[in-house]
Amino acid sequence: MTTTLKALVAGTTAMAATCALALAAQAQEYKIGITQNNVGVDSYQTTYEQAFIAAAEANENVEAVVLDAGGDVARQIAQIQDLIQQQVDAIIIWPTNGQAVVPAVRQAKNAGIPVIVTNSNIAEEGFDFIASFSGPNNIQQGASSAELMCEALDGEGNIVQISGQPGYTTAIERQQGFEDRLAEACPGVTIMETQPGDWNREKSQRVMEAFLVKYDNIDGVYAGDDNMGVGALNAAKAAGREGIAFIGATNFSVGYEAMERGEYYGSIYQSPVDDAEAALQTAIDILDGKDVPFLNYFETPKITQDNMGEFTKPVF
Amino acid sequence: MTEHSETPALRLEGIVKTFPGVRALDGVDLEVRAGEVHALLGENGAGKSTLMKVLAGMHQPNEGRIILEGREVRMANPMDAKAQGVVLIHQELSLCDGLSVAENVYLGELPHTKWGFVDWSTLHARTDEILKKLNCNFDARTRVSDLSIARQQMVEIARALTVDAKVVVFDEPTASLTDAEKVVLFDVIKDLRARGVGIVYISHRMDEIFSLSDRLSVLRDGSYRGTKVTAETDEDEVTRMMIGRSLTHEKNTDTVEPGAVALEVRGLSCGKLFRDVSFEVRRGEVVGFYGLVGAGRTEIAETLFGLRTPTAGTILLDGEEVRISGPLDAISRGISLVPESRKEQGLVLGMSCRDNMTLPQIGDLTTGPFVSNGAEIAIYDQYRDRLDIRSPSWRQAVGNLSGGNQQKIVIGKWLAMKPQVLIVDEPTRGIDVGAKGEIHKLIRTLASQGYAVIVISSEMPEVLHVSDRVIAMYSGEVIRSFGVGEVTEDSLVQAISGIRPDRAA
Amino acid sequence: MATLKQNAALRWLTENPIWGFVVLIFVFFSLSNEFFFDMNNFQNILVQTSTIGLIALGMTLVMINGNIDLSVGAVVALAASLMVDIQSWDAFSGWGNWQMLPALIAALGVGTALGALNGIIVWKTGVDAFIVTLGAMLGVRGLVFVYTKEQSFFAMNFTFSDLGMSTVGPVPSLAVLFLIATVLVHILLSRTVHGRNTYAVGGNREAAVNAGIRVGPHMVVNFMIVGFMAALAGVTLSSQMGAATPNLGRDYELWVITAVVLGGTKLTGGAGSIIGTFGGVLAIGILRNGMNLMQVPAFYVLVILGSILIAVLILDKQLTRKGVEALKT
Amino acid sequence: MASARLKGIGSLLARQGILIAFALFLLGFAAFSDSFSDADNLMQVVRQSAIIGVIAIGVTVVVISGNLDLSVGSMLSFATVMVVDLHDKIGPVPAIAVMLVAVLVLGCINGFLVGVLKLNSLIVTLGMLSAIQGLTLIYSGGQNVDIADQEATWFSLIGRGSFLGIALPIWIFGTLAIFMHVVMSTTAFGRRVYAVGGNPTASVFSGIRRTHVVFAAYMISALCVGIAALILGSRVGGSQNNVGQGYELQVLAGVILGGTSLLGGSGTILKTVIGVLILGFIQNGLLLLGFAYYVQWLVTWVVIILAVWLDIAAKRGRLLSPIA
Repeated sequence: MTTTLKALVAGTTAMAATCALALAAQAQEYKIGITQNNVGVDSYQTTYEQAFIAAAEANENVEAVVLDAGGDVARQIAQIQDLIQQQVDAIIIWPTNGQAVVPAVRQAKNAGIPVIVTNSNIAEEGFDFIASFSGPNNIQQGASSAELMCEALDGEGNIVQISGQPGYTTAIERQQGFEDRLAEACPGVTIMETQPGDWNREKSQRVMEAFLVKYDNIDGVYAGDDNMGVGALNAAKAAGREGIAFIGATNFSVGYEAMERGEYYGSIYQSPVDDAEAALQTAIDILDGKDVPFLNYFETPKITQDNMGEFTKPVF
Repeated sequence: MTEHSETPALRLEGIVKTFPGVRALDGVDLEVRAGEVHALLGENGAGKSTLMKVLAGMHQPNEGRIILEGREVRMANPMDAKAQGVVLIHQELSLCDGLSVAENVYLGELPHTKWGFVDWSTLHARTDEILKKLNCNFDARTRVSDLSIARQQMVEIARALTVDAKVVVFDEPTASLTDAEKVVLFDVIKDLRARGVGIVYISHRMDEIFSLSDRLSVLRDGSYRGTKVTAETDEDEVTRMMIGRSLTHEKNTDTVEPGAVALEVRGLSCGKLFRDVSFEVRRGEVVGFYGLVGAGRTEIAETLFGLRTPTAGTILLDGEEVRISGPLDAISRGISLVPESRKEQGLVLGMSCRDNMTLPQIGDLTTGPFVSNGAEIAIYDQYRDRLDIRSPSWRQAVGNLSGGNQQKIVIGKWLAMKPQVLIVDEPTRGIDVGAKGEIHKLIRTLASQGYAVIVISSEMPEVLHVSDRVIAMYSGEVIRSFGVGEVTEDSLVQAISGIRPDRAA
Repeated sequence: MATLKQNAALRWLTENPIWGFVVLIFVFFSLSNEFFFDMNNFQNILVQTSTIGLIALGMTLVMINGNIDLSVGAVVALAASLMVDIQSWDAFSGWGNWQMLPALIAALGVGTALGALNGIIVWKTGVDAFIVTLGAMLGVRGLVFVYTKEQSFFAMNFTFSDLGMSTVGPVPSLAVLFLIATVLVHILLSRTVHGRNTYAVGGNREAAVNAGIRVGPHMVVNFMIVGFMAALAGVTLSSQMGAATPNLGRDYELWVITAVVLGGTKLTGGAGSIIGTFGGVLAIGILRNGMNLMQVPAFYVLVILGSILIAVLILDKQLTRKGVEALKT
Repeated sequence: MASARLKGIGSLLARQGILIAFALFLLGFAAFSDSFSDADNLMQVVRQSAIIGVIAIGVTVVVISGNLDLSVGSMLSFATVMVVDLHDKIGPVPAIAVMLVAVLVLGCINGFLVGVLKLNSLIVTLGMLSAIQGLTLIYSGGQNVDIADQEATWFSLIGRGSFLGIALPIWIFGTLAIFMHVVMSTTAFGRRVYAVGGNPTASVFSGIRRTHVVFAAYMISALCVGIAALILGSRVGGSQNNVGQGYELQVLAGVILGGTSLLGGSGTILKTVIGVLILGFIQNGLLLLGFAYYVQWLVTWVVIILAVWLDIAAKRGRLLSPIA
């Protein structure tokens, strides 16, 4: 009882605090709303949010309205409508689904509010309605991972793939980029099977355990992010299987550490801080009337055991 | 008796109905003439309810014919029966709380327009008309959950009047009615009779049967024992037909010298349920509580057992004032309650006989952390023998036993607690005659062994038979307390109708 | 006479405590946020709650029946996928905007059919509706993934999403649709024979059987209605997005049940009303919208919504309590 | 006589249908997949089922007492995040202790709301599902938590170690299952739980403190979640905030498959174990046979309904329900 009560009190206090904050901030110049995909589901998104808030606070010309869709497309559309209702100057959206948000984005454009897509792009049909995309190139990331895999296996071998949550754009794009590039660059590497790990380390660990039983000839594993990649690594270690090349994406600190130990081949370095700051800057530039490239990719380099010294360890 | 048409309204011929392992009805005949009240008697379990369910289409007979106004018919379901003019008014209320009186009266056949909309004006007009006939002072729009039990019973009866009924079956209709309401009901029945409807009237109350019925038929053990013209028979003969021997509903004449006061109650009240109740029970004494359903008897028992918090008054056990916080507390102080409803309050139907019987003391039957199988079986065996419980094994789920055996399990469960004060609420409801006698004997024996016993019953013969003293209640108040010598049926009936001795005189 | 009216009003409020709560949060958000009290925002709330709301209307019938349907979220996804996919089939490419019609028929038809399937299983097997629809919740989601092969669908034809964004006069079409559906289901429940029987079946099944109501088919009809409503919600939701994703509708069953229970429908059946359900839906909609506008952190929103659900349950218990006389069981 | 025996066999079939289905699944998978009947694989399925199984043991107690617990999924997230987070901060033993206390507090809240206030358990635990999810996120600030040096701590052994060639999670699952089975079938407490679930009113009239029993059931459920969190946290060596999402449904599916009636008063722990294992084997077997992962949901749908239907049909003595 007390826990709920405390939480309730805390919640109400937070409500009152943000309320006061919102009122006090009226005088500022740009009001920028953001609706994120699913904060809290993994550290990347959480760190992104913190970086975004920090960046917005550091800039005294910006007042940020920060919302989270909790992974639900419908809720995200509602939030876009709420942001339009509040007459924000610009909307940044991290789509829960690249296609489903297009009409809502269109609605925002019709209301005269520029929309910036962040992290994961929306479907091409929606390109007419957005001002810019800022984020990593997930297809390119998939392709980079394919190249890493090629390199690790010297162009020959059997691998398995653990993909992200089915139906989510990032997962689909990385998988697509990986498969297309792999077929092109390395026809000698065969993907024996793909199963989703739902961005979840434990789920990924279980999937890998099943793979290990089923196949005794796994040479490499591609995971949609390092969180899942480390899950797969755990499974292989527990089963005593060695000589498997693990390649992930979105380098997490656990992946970075595994690389340090020499257990993990490589990943794609992607900083949520860069991601968030780029998105905010793009929005400000557009509001300032500056010329902004339509596809505003930030760098997501390959990171391997060899070059990891060039990168700081991810904070998440 | 006036002569009506030659063909009877209803004739049942050789009805046989079997359930797995039981022959519930064994070739039953019954003839109900148009314009007569035909009483149907029999002990519980004699097959009355089954017969009526066959008649109302709820059961299909295995053999036999149902002849309605000279035509053989088949009742496929209750609706079918009703459409053919046979209406059953249930003993247990079968109303829907959330709906209005009108909707309940016309349940399953709401008048409607062609688009399926309820035709409210017709519905309410028709219902109000019926309610007026029944002298009910509530209207068709009233929600059933706002009505008292007695009024709900009237709604149940109102259902019978929605169709052009040829035969109406009343199953214990007066069980929860006040005397004033009974008068109205009897007027309704007489009115139906005058309109040429055949009425089957099931009741345990001999006075009602003898004042109301034209003829009566008796069932025993699922078979037909004969029909008598009411005016030409008497209670004794009917009783012999019902139970196969004379039963003397004598007053208790044992004169055990009562001991010290075990339980005393002073000015006990609980909200509107009962007020200012005072009485005492001595060791070796059986005190009977008699009154109508809703008079507050059960609620007193529940208060003594710690299930209700009294709003005023004191309870003294062996002269010491106690606050009973809950059933566990009551049990530890030596109070046991055999509750009113065995299925809802007395038993866990899915559990075995043994587990049910040892439930209140399961915590004490342990060796180490485990329940001792042997101790449990010993208790079960002891009370199975003592109460003559018939069950294939202690493993049998209680839900599979007959009502009488179920009741014995509940009684056994509480006897096994060796209580100081034993409260039994409706101890013989739904129990066959033989077992009834045994339980009465058992209650007397317990008293003679020094237990203080409270018996709550709605059956006057039972109360008179087992009690040393009788306390009559009406509407939450104790009207009068009778010693064994001074009680008469008349005075008791007056008391439970709220007539105080001073005014009665 | 005046007191009688007052009593009636009081009684209405004790029977629909949720409306008191709706007024309370309405006033709270109106006073504490400048953007809340605005016609456009009210329309937003109606559109945003229409998805949950439509399903809740059907769920009310099923729950008054004493059943429950946990599979509605999956049905939303299946109907949305069918709606978006079928309208882009080559077979209908010559139909112009009419290509939406076969898609609509298929989506609503499949939703209704799955409702019927649930209902028939409940009726014929006698397995508890909770278990039957828990199975269906998994199974229908499986069907969605089999059908979509894990892909999202996108409607090439913008007319479809324009429809979702369109207005009737000044009011969004989806809000109008939701309001009309609410009125229709209210009429169905309060004025038709089927509606009144719904209470009878849930309140006292034996009495309903004895009165000749065919309980089995009756329940199947209500399952079909909730299936239809869930499919309709899937269609309207996909029209807002011009797309469908296989994960659509996750957890919706929980929010729908929450809304219906907040509205005063008893899980044991026999009691409840559309007016209450509408209040429950609005309560959730207003809370979400208001907290969005006030930027309550998402983490706290979860705690607040959960706590409110439990708090309303406690309040409801207090209102129906019998006081000191009650039996302590 | 012969027909009676035949009927007996029929009812035995129906009553033990779940076991037969279990055997059929095993045989089917073994016939079509080479690696399925591999001892390592079988062992692995049991190990993977251990987390759900441990929770299911607790939930079975709650369900036997006539209630539901849907909050176990988010409670698992909460407990796992907490124990992993605290591991590096205050050491494994204090971390485990604090986490167990925390989940027991959550169990207390459930127990208080359902047992004492007698609110509907479905709705209460639905509300708790959402509230605890929020609490987890508030606690962790939305960040993943990790144990930095997993090789160095004995905590890692809980989920990864083995004893006598059998993985520790299996030992924990098995021991707990046998222990709770014994508690439920041979102690006074167990008897009271069955009584309260079978007929709450009659239990109170028999002097059982229903409040305490329901309260205790929720505490057991919470404790089981805590134990499952130890396995999960140790196995993964880290945790996400939504790690337990959806577990409540899998757990409930296992309990239902095991034949425990949601009405309360019946069911056994060992049958729940079988139910959970069936789900595990379906999942594993279908994957090994190369079906897409979502096919298992379709199979689960059919299996759950068939299993419960057979169970009910056996009890009422006829296949179809008598409802008109």
